[in-house]
Amino acid sequence: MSSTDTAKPRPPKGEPPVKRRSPERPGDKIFKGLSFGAAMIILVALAGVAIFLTVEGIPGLGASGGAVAGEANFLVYAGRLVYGTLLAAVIALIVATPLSIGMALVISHYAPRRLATPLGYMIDLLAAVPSVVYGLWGILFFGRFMGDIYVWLEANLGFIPLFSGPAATGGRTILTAGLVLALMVIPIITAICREIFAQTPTLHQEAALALGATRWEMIRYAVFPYAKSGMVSATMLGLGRALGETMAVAMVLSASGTGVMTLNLITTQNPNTIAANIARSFPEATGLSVNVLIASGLVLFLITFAVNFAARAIVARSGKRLNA
Amino acid sequence: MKRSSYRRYLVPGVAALALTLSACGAGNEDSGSDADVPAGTEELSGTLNGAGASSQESVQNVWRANFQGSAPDVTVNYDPVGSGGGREQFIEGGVAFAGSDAYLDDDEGQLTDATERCSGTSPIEIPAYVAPIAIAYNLEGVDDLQLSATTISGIFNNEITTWNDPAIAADNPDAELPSDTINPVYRGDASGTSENFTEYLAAVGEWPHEPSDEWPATGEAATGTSGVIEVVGGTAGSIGYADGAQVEEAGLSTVSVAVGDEFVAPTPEAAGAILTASTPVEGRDEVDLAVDIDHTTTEAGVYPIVLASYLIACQTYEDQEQADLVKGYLSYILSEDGQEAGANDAGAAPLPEDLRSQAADIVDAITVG
Amino acid sequence: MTTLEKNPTPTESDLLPLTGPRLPTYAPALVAVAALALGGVLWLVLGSSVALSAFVAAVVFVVALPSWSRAVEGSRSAVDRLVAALVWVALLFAFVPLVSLLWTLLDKGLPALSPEFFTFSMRSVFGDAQGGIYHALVGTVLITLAATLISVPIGIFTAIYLVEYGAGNRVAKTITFLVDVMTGIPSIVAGLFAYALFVLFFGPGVRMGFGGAVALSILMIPVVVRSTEEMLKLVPDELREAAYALGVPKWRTITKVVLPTSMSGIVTGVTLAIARVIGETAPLLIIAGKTDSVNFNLFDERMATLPVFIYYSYTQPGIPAAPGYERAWGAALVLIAIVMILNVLARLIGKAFAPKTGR
Amino acid sequence: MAKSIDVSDLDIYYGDFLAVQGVNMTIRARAVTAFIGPSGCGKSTFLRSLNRMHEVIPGARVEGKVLVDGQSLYEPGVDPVAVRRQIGMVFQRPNPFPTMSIYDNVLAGNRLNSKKLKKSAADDIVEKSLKGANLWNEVKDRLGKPGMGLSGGQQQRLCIARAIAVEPQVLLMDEPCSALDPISTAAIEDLIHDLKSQYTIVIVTHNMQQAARVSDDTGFFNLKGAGQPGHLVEFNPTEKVFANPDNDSTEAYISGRFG
Repeated sequence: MSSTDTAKPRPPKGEPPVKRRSPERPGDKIFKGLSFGAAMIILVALAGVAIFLTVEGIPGLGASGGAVAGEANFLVYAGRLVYGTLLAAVIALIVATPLSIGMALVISHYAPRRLATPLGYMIDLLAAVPSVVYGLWGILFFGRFMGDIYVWLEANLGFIPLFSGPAATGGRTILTAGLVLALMVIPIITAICREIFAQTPTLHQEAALALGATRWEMIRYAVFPYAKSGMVSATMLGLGRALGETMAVAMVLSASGTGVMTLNLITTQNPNTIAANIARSFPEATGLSVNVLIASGLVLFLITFAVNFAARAIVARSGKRLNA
Repeated sequence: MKRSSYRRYLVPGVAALALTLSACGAGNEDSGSDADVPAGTEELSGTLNGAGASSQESVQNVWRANFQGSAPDVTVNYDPVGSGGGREQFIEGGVAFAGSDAYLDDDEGQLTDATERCSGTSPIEIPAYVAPIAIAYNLEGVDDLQLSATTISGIFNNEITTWNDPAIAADNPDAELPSDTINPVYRGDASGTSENFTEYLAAVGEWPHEPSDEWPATGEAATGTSGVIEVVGGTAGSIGYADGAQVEEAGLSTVSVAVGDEFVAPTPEAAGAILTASTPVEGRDEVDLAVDIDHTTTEAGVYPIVLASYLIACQTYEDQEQADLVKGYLSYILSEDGQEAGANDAGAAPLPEDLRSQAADIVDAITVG
Repeated sequence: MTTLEKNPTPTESDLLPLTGPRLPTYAPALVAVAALALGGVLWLVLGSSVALSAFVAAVVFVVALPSWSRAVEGSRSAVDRLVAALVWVALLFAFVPLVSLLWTLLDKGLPALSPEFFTFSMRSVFGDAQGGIYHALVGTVLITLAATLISVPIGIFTAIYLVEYGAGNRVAKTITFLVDVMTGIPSIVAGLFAYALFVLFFGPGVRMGFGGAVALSILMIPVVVRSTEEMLKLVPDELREAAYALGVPKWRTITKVVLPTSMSGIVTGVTLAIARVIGETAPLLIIAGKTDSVNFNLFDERMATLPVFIYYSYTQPGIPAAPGYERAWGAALVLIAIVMILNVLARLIGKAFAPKTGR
Repeated sequence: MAKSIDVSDLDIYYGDFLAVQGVNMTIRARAVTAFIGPSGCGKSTFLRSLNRMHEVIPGARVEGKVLVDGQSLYEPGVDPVAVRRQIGMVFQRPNPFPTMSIYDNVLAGNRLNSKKLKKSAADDIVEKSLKGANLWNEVKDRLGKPGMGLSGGQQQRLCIARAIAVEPQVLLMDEPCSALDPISTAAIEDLIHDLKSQYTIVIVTHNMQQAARVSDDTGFFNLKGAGQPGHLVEFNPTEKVFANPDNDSTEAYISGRFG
């Protein structure tokens, strides 16, 4: 494309002053070079990350024994961690998505404007609360609070495998971690959903209302169809954040090594997540264990990438459909 | 958009930033302290980096504070990255000294690597921080729990699951034990505390697992010493093991452990006493004071579950400044004042006098090479 | 009209009342109060836990109001009321923990704050001696500033390339794809990468603030690119064409027309990106390390930062532990305050730079 | 089915701002009533107050009475949803639901009201409504296609079909032709003429010829002055308004000497 964009009328031959007449042209070239260079830096940086992860991670793929925390091989090791990572993220999403959509609706459609604006500000602020703060709160306050609930759950709903216990009275379970993650992604999903809801064309909303729709019917007929793809991608972005979150989980979750694969959400025996496992094990890791950890980082990278990519793809596809 | 409006925001911003930066040093950083340190410390300057066991963090804080107090131009850093990380960084030359809960060995070739790092001379290893590993518990109405080694390993291996188990009752004839479930708490992250505790269990209890820095059995996992204390303190019926000084600080009840015919509480003195009762590791250079802790000792007044954490350094450094700093800092640690400060402010067991002077001599011989 | 045949009872339709029976306007409030009262009874009289009582109250509210509405107003209104009740309850449920978080932070963090807390470092501080976060503040400011200086030009220029030059060609598509990939890099992986990179140049055990800035940049660049790209896309093509028609070269069109038009959005995006990375812990833990003393040099030695300070103050609180925890809460409060100030600043700057429309 | 509307002393506010003041009129059943007047004089606002659509805008409220066949729209017990169900509306710009097909667009209102609609009944309604909107012949072969795929005029007629599918008694049209070309406009005007036999139609238009062509009664709205609320200047049969208006300013506006 460089030929088309920078193509400029050639100055007539043998007339040097003409060249001097257009001092902007070099500026154009430099500016384009700068912006292209910046884009290339991203390429190089990403290539660097990818090469680093692969080179350092590959030796870990064949590890066995102590380096993979006593698991049979890397696949089993990573599999358990992936299980925990996904479980925590799924819990987070199951809780966060409906709450976020509800909150976003309140802000965009239900609350009076005087309330909606500060609510919106607050959500934006909460989206920027550092994860280490969530971790601190989760461990010193929320976990203990949840501990009592787990005892109750075990006593009253223990017949459900999810709550069969024995309950972790300290509350540092995968469920607590999932709930803290949910809190962390709620502001993200809410903020995006709110934007999308607010962008729903008034025309369509009025069309529905003029047909005699109740507020909810209007939302269902005019807002949700329009916002569907955006809601999905918001959720996926939230999922991406939940998957990669490190410190909050590392601080809140009581998991040993690679954790256990269980659906029991309230015990002291918990699955572990990839990111938390890296943060927790990296300091004591030597030799091959480091490679194993980096390889697990590669796995996490691939998962989050897949999620992000899926989100973008959904948005792109529906964007095309709407414009068609 | 007019240019002036950019400037309107830019100028005060830059000015504010410049002000902040020019304000410079922290309010407390120029104050000296009156700690007694070996002569010549005041002239030292530079940065000394150490890294390693988190168990040493609190005692290192005390030592660093006192040392920096009398050497204002020196900054000593100690990254509590963990023993493994500390040893690795030391071998790679990233730090001048390391703290490690286990002495160097050649299972992974680390002793050889360390010798190589120290220009071919044996690395110095000093058990500078010896502290009891206390078994903390949270059980209302029971203050002085006494347990034998077999019972402890039974509890932590999930064989003894309720507090009124006959085995516990036998050790505590006078206590009123409830029928609550025992919740054993362990370190979920790899740690020297787990390693030393499992060594003890394997040596004296009926413990089916190998000693390891990764906890082999089940229970509730917690991260770090503070995590264990947190969980034990917050969960009724739980029992866990953690650094004695911090357990005591947190106000948790501790178990007195059976040694011979008596039960010994986890005090620094009782823990320090084990160094004399233990045997040096064979085949080490004379600067390498690594010892094999004898957990089976029956000597009176010795607490058998201890964490012996080493300071690892070189005999020679290529850099004059580094050599001086290491020498100065370690000399202070091994001085009587340093030992006293460690005991008073961090709950570390003072080294037995003969060991201390031996170590001080070794450190005195650190040279530039 | 044909409709008359289709509709069996046209007169009924004609008389379709506008004034169907409706619940009084105070109905939601009444039900809410009743539900809360029930929850209160459960909690205070029957001794249920707070959580259970609140849950019961919420369920009662969500069930009772629509049921009443169904009996009086019919099913469509009932569904409408059900959804309204649900979204408000969702708001409450999500806000209670968030408010609790902020409250806990204020409650535990405020006592730690004092002039000394901001001007002292932790050098030579142990036990309950007065220490402070000055060193961590300095580190956080310097590292974040450096990360911003790296990320913003790269990010904005990349966005310019994508929108103004690339516009759909294969290179631009690839870059867009890669930026998406980059948003997926877990922060800890960014830290590991920065560490590996700096070990290549400076040897093992390297710790420097600049490394942290590089790690943060990797997290920050995609955010800046994304937001800037969106903002540039919003600039109508008519503006660009108007500039071209005046004979303005492309790069001047970009710097004089496109960028100023979207400046408020870009500034907001950048500030939010800063707020996003200023709280990152994991990468700084690995590459910037930990120290107790003030360090102004980004390129030498360890540098303390607020998130790392919080993390270590919690995990290694020292003996006794209470002052350590207090400092952790205090620092967390300060960190959040910084993030919030940045957010508010972003909005103000956004407003200040926004093209004046005269409205 | 059509109903007449009586408006008395109606004031419309946005927050504290009085937008329209003191409107009195009677809109006859089975007739077309047109509102004309300069921009910003409150025609659309007034129109939207007839089915309580103005309430969509936060802060909007009304004082005075609007009676539809004797039933007040602003009684405390009145459900705006029921009001809009019976008083349909067509907007300035065509706004078919972008995610729905032509078929679903027509049925959107019916689907809201009855849970189950038999396929045959639904087909009937779609055909009848599209025929009613003079669109059937153009779209009968592509009912499953998106409504957004139609031309602007077709989209607007689709919106009319959607509005009449729920069999309202009044149809409000807010400048329904302003976004359309002359041919589409003519089609809509024809349609309005046809619909008049069954519906009460109220239309806001900027086009005086259009008002003259389609309406039976015409109301002229104007501002009392800059910053003042809009008000109804004159309300009379269309022929009278255009031939011999009561008010001078009406005549000035119609003859283009306004201002």
